[in-house]
Amino acid sequence: MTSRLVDVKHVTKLFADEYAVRDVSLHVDSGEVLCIIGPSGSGKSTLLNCINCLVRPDSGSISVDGELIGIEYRNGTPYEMTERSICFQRRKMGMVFQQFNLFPHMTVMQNLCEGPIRVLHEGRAEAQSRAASLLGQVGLGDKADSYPSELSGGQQQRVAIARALNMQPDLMLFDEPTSALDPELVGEVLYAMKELARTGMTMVVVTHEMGFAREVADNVVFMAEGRVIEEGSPARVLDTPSNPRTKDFLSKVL
Amino acid sequence: MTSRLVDVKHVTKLFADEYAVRDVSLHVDSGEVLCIIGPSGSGKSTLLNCINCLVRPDSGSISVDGELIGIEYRNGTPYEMTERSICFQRRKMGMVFQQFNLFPHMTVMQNLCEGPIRVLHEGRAEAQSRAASLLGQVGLGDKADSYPSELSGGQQQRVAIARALNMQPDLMLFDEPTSALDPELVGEVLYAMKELARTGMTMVVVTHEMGFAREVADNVVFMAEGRVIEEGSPARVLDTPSNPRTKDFLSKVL
Amino acid sequence: MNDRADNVTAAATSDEGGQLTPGLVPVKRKHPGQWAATLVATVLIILIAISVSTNPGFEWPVVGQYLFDVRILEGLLKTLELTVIAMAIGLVLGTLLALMRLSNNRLLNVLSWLYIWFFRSIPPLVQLIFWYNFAALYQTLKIGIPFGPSLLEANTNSIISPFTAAILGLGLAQAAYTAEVIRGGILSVPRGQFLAARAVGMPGALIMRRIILPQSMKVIIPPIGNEVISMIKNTSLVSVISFAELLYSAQLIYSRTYQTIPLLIVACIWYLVVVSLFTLGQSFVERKYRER
Amino acid sequence: MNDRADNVTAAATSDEGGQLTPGLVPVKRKHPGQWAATLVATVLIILIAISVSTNPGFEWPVVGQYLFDVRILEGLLKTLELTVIAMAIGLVLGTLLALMRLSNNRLLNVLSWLYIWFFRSIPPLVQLIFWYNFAALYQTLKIGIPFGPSLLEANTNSIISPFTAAILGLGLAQAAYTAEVIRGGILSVPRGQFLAARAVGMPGALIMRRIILPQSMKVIIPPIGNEVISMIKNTSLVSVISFAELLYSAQLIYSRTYQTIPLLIVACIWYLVVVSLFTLGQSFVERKYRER
Amino acid sequence: SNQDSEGPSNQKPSSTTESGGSSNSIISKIKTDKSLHNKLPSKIASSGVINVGADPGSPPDEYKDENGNFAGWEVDLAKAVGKTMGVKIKFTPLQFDSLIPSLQSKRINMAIGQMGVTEQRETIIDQVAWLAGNELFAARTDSSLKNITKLTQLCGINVATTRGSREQEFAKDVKDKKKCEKLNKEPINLHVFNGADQAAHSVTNGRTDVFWLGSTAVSYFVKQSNGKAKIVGHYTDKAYIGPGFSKNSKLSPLVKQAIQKLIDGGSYALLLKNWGLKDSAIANAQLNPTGTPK
Ligand SMILES: Nc1ncnc2c1ncn2[C@@H]1O[C@H](COP(=O)(O)OP(=O)(O)OP(=O)(O)O)[C@@H](O)[C@H]1O
Ligand SMILES: Nc1ncnc2c1ncn2[C@@H]1O[C@H](COP(=O)(O)OP(=O)(O)OP(=O)(O)O)[C@@H](O)[C@H]1O
Ligand SMILES: [Mg+2]
Ligand SMILES: [Mg+2]
Repeated sequence: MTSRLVDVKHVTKLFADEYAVRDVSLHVDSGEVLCIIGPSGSGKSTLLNCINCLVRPDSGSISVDGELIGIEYRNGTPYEMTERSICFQRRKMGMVFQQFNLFPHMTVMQNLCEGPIRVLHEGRAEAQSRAASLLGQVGLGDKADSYPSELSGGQQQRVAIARALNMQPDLMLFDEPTSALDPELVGEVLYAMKELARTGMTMVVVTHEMGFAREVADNVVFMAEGRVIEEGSPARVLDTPSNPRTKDFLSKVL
Repeated sequence: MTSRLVDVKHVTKLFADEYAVRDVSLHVDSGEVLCIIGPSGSGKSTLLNCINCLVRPDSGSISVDGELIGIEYRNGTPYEMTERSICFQRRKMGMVFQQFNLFPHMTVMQNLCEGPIRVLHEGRAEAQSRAASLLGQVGLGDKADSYPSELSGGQQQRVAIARALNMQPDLMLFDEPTSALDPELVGEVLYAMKELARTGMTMVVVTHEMGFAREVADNVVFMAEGRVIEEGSPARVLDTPSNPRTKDFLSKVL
Repeated sequence: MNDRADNVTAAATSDEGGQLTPGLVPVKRKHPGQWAATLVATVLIILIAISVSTNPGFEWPVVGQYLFDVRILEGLLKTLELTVIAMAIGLVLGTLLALMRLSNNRLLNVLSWLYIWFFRSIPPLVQLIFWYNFAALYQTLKIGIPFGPSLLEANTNSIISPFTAAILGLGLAQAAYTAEVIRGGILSVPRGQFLAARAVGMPGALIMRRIILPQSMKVIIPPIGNEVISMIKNTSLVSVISFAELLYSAQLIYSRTYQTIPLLIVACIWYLVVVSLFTLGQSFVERKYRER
Repeated sequence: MNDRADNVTAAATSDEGGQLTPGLVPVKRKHPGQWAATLVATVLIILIAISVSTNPGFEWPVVGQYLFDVRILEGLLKTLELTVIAMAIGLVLGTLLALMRLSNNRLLNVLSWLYIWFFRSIPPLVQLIFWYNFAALYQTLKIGIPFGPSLLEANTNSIISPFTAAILGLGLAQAAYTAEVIRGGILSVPRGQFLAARAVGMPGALIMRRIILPQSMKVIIPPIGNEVISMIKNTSLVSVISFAELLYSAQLIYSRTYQTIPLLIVACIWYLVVVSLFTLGQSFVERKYRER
Repeated sequence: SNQDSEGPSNQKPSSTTESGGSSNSIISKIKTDKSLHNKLPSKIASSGVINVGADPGSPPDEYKDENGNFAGWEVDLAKAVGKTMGVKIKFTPLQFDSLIPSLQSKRINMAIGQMGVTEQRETIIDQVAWLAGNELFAARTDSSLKNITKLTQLCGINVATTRGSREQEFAKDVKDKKKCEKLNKEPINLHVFNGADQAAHSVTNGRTDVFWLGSTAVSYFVKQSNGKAKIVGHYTDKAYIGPGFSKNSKLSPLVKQAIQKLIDGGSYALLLKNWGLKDSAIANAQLNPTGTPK
């Protein structure tokens, strides 16, 4: 019944002759949550960035909702898309970064509405009312007029999530959303993400929070050295890893 | 048999009329490891900074090895010391920061030797040979000529520890030394710290790593809102906390 | 261990606003030296002020006489006008050049580099003379096919008025300097901001305008302040092509009356006023951008 | 779920250097427009070069005749000398002023502010005239007790030579601009660096010299580059006190021979050479400081 | 910059009180010569304006008066020439550096600026001689210098002049021929300033000992100095001064004829008298007088 929302096929990316991502294939069905785990430098961020084409793969294809990302066919030949066309495709995908990356010169409300108003050309009133309700959902209804610098890390990250959601994406990408947070602030962000997963949002989450992966993920992917080493249900990958590298990694992190 | 190395008495520090540290007293014996835990903003860093006088307390006294820090008596009256005199006192205390704060324009070796040569006026050969052996101890014997930007976070933090140790301090202060690290890099830094504790170094460690506290600390202090709320052996504070705030905090972090 | 736990619990049990046990309060360091120095400095400044105001060489009555002279005021206006327009050109063109310098397009890159190299090298005096007398070299400006027929033709002198020449000479050079400053500013914005804006689907131009440039202001403003203040005074170079701004207006008067010093003081007073007002405005804008 | 796990395991089991399954490889975007534009730009530049080199108005033979004229070369030397010395004064005094501006000492703060305000406001031309003509205002320089007897007395003109006046006029003003740039640079170094250096027991001066200033270079160099290039050309202002640097040497010649344009070109060629060499050096230093 | 445009009359010359009427009334009485007017180049004839570039920084040759209008004896002569030709004179203030390029770019038809006539300059531009100037020396009132008539008297002292002046060449001549060395004296220490005001100023404040320039400028300075400076000698090597034109200009011979007309008609003498320059008057206007040195 579920349909394939994200389809990654044989994606490879090199940085200066070093493989960052190496022949990775995976897919995410609509409404599923995929967690990607793995050691530092294993290419998790690069893969995520390939999905919304912040990084262009060297080879391989990624399609979201059946549409090829960053590639267009002309006369049967695949061509790289212009940056401008990719902008349109990115609007369907929300992204949350490790370092929040809120716009520091804008209030929370302005952060949330910048995209909808300037990019989607929505009306201000419409964008703001949706923003207000999203802020309410992540528990920050009273912070609309604060500046990012006035918020704690956990609050900032929840604003970042709301900002991405206010673009009404089909898919949410998270790159270690909690790893820049103080331990006691991690909980509130994970809670917001769990709530989001419950609403049926399709999510790809790079994370080191094994508890979260176990609880929320439909699938877990373990990457190392740019490759997918192991994939499966959280219970299988996290509790009975078959690959020695997975075992080694989990023993360090858990 | 052990002697009091650090003695903090009724230290209070306000930032703009807000208490950052509020009437805190504690002491550390020579060779002991004290871990300070507590939520964000509870004044842990401020307290640590007071010990080596990076922050001057508004009232209260701190003595290290029997010597008052930042205060000198003249005709029986306590006066604030000049910054220059405090420089001399700081040389007895090594400090490791959350953000490593290595000097990015210097090689690892230069980072380690800058203090001994420029501040302690040691000979270059002497400082370098000790630096080399310290780098070996933290497992970075081959990185002497690397620049900080070429090292991973965990390696940088170990360099920071070696840099502090190369000043041959009586006391080491750590301010969340692992919280800016990727989870799998945490282990190597904690290992270096454990090794250091085993050599009998007196340490004050602000940390969120409860496992480390439990294993290495002689005493654990829980702070909240600038005060010491609870203090005692790791087992007592971490496993059977008496104060509800401690319980609440530990429930979030563990 | 127990004694510790006990004595701390006592402190912990005292309520929120509870009495603090007063610790040692060291006597704050006095800075008698600083007070003495302040006194000396103040006295010195007063002495200089007295010396300056009583020295007959400064001819204060003459200063007073010319301070609000209509020629001086007209010159001041010209100075302001030139500064504003040339700086505007410098900022717009400079931003463009900075973006070209930072773009991945090799051609734009090289062109921008060439422009900055050339216009920073040629003294503004020469540029002014050159633009003013462009006609000596090219009597008519033609738009047309190289070596072929020309489509549009116009007398150079009629197109390049003295004012145009002044604006070109000052503005084009300023753009080269400004480009370097803005480039530095753009590079100072964390890359994450760019990525975040991209991830929201913003196209490049919008990212620059809404996200990167506003944030680079913090770094850009102080050196641009320097540039504006330089420009206020550099406008005096246009006197070479018959444009009488503030300083040249003063020079025209003293070259007749030989009251050099007082008239230079008149000019300086106005420069001080203008620069002070500008600095005030700058620190206001700076604070606004530094706040967040 | 199983089909997934399977197909991935297959990939995972292939060894380190194992064959990659080739994915879709899109055709890279061509930029025919860019090539065309490059061509057009190159042709345009060549056309301009031809036009410039064949235009009789530029009088290239005269340019050639004077390019290595001893007066021009002497002027060039003076320009370099003045630039180096004035810039050295500007850097040293500017660093001092920046540190004063950033110090907690209120007095130093205010003094530095006053200095920067004053010396940025007064046009360098006026400062040059003022220093040169200091003697008109104060015939003797005395060091002594205010209103009391003087201890040391000397004729002003004998102390302030034209060279001294030139150096004072250019260097003191430069210090004010440089101070602002350096202040920005110091503020750009993360506070953690300062704390870390303090924690190692380094005293303030050492921290500045070894830790903060080297790191602020990255931010300081581009605007200081601007300042140096400005200075190279601003030295021409000293002509007002009869000091013949490069541009004035050219002016002296053409005011005799009336060959204005070719002699200005001679000056420009040298300016281009000097600025190019400097820019080269700057980008070299810049790269060194940006590396880490 | 349009306010610099002026008709041939409507204001008084600033610094004269001698008989003969104001410069403007003298100029207004000058009759237009139709034949000259008819010979004007078509552009000037159709616009009825001659554009004159003038460096207004050298009184009393050309400067801006209290009202910001052009004044000076060269300005008066230019206006008189305009009246003779039946065209208006439009003055454009230009510093020396852009005078020659502006002639070459045809921005201006004629340049005035106490321009000495030399052979070398004649190869670049046309010059019409309209005055034969000499040079004066001025020093501070308390100076011990007096009766300077020979350049060797300047050996070893600080002398101020302006760039482009003949004085620069004379001093070089003394130096080249080692005239001072032969007298066992130091050479002339020449300071070449950008403008007369700066050169004069260096004398009043003691930087230099002697201000050496064309008689018109020096005597004007002494008059303005309120007794701070005095004339200490003169050097009578008469040399022509006159307006400049682009090389082989159609206008320069006409201006020569106009000057000759003014000389013949007497208004030339009246105008010069107004500025106290009777002694420097010439009898024959010349275009590119050959054989003028320096
Ligand atoms: N922009 C880039 N330029 C060059 N190399 C890069 C770039 N981005 C990533 N890399 C390299 O690609 C490899 C994979 O990096 P990536 O950031 O994707 O790993 P990661 O799994 O996200 O690690 P982390 O957990 O540290 O974020 C690394 O070796 C990294 O150094
Ligand atoms: N330099 C400062 N100026 C003003 N307020 C400060 C300063 N440093 C700390 N504070 C304030 O003092 C309080 C205690 O801060 P401190 O950094 O000591 O907490 P902490 O326990 O170290 O927190 P964290 O776990 O986030 O590091 C906070 O409210 C903080 O905002
Ligand atoms: Mg990553
Ligand atoms: Mg802290």
